[in-house]
Amino acid sequence: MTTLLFFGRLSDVAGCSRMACDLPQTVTTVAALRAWIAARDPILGQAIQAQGVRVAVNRSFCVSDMECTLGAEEIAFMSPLSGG
Amino acid sequence: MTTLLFFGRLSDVAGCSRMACDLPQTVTTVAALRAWIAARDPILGQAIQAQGVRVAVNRSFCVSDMECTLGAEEIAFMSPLSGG
Amino acid sequence: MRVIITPDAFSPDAELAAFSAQRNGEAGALASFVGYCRAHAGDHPVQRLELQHYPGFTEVEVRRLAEAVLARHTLLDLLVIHRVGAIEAGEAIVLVAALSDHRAAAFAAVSEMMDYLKTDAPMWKREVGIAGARWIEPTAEDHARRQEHAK
Amino acid sequence: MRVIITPDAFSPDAELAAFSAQRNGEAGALASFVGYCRAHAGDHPVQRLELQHYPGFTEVEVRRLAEAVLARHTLLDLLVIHRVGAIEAGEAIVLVAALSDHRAAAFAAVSEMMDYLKTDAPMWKREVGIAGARWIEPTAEDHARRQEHAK
Repeated sequence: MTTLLFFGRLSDVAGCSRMACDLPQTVTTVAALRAWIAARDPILGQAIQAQGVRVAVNRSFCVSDMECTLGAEEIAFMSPLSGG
Repeated sequence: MTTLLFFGRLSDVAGCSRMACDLPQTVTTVAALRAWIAARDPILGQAIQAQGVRVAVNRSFCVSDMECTLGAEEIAFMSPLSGG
Repeated sequence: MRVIITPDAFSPDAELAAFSAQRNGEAGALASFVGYCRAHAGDHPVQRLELQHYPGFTEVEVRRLAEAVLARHTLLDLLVIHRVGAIEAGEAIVLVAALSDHRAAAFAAVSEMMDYLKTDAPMWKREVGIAGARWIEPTAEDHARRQEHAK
Repeated sequence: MRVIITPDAFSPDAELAAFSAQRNGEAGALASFVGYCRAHAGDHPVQRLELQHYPGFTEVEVRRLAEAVLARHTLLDLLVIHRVGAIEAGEAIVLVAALSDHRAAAFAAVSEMMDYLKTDAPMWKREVGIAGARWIEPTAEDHARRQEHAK
């Protein structure tokens, strides 16, 4: 079971900020996860492709879309950060 | 009667921070005043030539050594400023 | 160094006084910045800001940013307090303060920490007014300022 | 805008709290700097600083510098308090604070005002220690920083 988290504007688009998913074995990278989300919810799928969206796997920022998501407990999709 | 003021390191060299002088009519510019001071006190005369020393006539900074001192009530020689 | 992420309102005056009091006659320079929630944004009134954060990640990342600032400048101490959750108009959102022997280091540290917070801290700001809510995202200027600092 | 040249000790915490309190929910950004008299300079102890000034001229010039800063940046308010006379180790020498809608303007104003004070304000600083007194003059770095600002 993997928890998907959505922050900022993406939490509005997803309709929630947290989603527990049983990801199929074929979803092994961030890119594959994006495609899986887009297949289930095209609007959300497009929103997570927007410029500035960052991804963290198990609370670590991803540098590449090829990063492994296998066995990840928590994957976060984040709208552009805006603290301060 | 003109009051000469000395600030910062110059007040140590002059031995005082304020001096009332009856300047001769020939002292018409800042340059002439420097020469007049140097003739009376060579060490002070050298100190007021040092880099960074600024002069104010009647509480207005001088831009040039040719500025007029005739009839000035107050002429200040200032070591490099160091506030803050 | 203290880094605090808190849902509770805080007094920047009191926090800054306490931070400065521990300098013991050693530090010569204290620079600080406070960001407040404004009652207006442009011409429309703002009731409050809502700062979403990622519990357990935001704290770690902000501390990491603060450590980077501390490592880049000669500081005696650094303080970062950032509110999350609902922030009413007039309340402080963020306080950053740096104690140093030299003013240039203190200024640079505070300014850099603020730039990092704007673009690199996992927090999401939403402005709530009478007409509804809208997300605030960093501006091109924020990103440009951030780019001036080395990674 | 308030510009105060005073021989009396002041509390930067209290002054800053009062300055920030008058913002009325309008300003989003408060930047500030406090310079303290250190108990040490390098490896030798300092008992106090003595700040000579030019009464009637220092006040006018510092106000003129503050007005230049106010004119160059979009500020809601600017505060400058500078001690003169004898200042004991640990006491505040100077406080500069700026309120603005935007952090960049607030930072720039405070930093620029401090740079001006270091090189353009008619004040002369003498450090008094056990071994005697010595005049402090601005460094090449102070002048370089000052040159970054247009006249």
